Amino acid sequence: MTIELLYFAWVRERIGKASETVSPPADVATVADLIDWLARDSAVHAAAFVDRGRLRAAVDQTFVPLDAPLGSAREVAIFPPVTGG
Amino acid sequence: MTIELLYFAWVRERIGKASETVSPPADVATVADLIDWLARDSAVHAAAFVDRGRLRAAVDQTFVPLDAPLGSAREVAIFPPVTGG
Amino acid sequence: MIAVTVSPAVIDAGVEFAAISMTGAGGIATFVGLVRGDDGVATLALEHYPGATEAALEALAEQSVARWELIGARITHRVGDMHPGEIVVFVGTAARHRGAALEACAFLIDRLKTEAPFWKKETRGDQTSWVEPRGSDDAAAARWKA
Amino acid sequence: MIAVTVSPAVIDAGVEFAAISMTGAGGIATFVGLVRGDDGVATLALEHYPGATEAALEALAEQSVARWELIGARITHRVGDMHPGEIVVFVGTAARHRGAALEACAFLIDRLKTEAPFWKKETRGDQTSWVEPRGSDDAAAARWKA
Repeated sequence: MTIELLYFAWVRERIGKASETVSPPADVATVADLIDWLARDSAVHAAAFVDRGRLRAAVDQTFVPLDAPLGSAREVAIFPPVTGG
Repeated sequence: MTIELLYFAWVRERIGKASETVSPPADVATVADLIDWLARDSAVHAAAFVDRGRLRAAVDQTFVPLDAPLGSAREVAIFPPVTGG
Repeated sequence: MIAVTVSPAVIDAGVEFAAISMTGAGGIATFVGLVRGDDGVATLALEHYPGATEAALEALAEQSVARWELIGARITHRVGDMHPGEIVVFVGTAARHRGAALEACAFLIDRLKTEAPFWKKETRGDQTSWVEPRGSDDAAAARWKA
Repeated sequence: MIAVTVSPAVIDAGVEFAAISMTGAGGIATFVGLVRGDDGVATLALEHYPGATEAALEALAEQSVARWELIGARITHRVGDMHPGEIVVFVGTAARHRGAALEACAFLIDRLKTEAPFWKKETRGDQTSWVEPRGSDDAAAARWKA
């Protein structure tokens, strides 16, 4: 499975890039699994994701809770709570 | 007592003038008394005031119910319910 | 900043908006009532009670500023003859936060409809009639009783 | 008529108002959020999620049109760097009756604040910080649950 990851706001700044393409193993089933997997091998990701309660996500541009299944997601975005308007 | 009467909207149209100056007798104590007194001697006023429930009034530019006292009013306005905005 | 104007001059929404937004506030809410183009009215004539109208609008504006801690309130109401698509009334409120601006704007237009001495006469073809008050306006105004 | 725009272009309230008022509706409600001039922010930077933002705003506009039988809904949101007094967002609603326009306008700005993927970063002097979400925004959005 190949996923295009997008980061926004301070998540983007802490990770140091706006996007990256990853291929997680099959046991990465939810957004939360994906975050754990990214944090496992990268101190930068681990630091950006340290406070899970402040993270929000979208799968293929639909907002989802972190325990949502990835399914056959092509695009996953991880970002802080929104503050527009 | 001399009172400047002002009429607006269809009250003005039915009476045929926008204002008139009247000197009612001392027993004309309220706005309703004033309306009754005006209607007593004038068929035109009687016709304009026939449906009291559709009349509103202001005494010296303050909106009042028809049973409000005239006191030492200098200006009394009689008009339909407002429909602005 | 309270600004109340009652005049036969054409109302320019851009000019009105610029005036209320000059307050440095974070949120501006406006309501604009126009002569509707969809119900056959060719001319709308607005009559008012000079002096009493301005006093009523200023009293409403002052109430709104006090109740919602507004930075500004602006009411501009046209009188005389007007035509479809033209602005009858502009209400603008400026506040630090959007909830205050939006609520105060709704308050002002609701109360203006029942408390300010304006009367509307519509001409459709060769028929002319005074607009009847609506019970829904009284209900809308009543919900703001403090 | 639904119109949603997300762009770095400066927002002109007069142009926006003219667009939403061209619907022939009797009532136009608008809310405009500006960069506040009173709390020391020199630059406000708006980041967004291209594609998802427009979809979220269009979904909100469609909900508002269906729920309040609007004649038109217009949302114009700026992104990129902006300065005090400049417009961040314009929301305009057009309806036959004022209550619908006013409520729908409040709905759109409340929900936009919590559902559209925008993020604000403020620069004050040489300090830059991301704006934290406010609980009051969640509460404002929640009151519109059907």
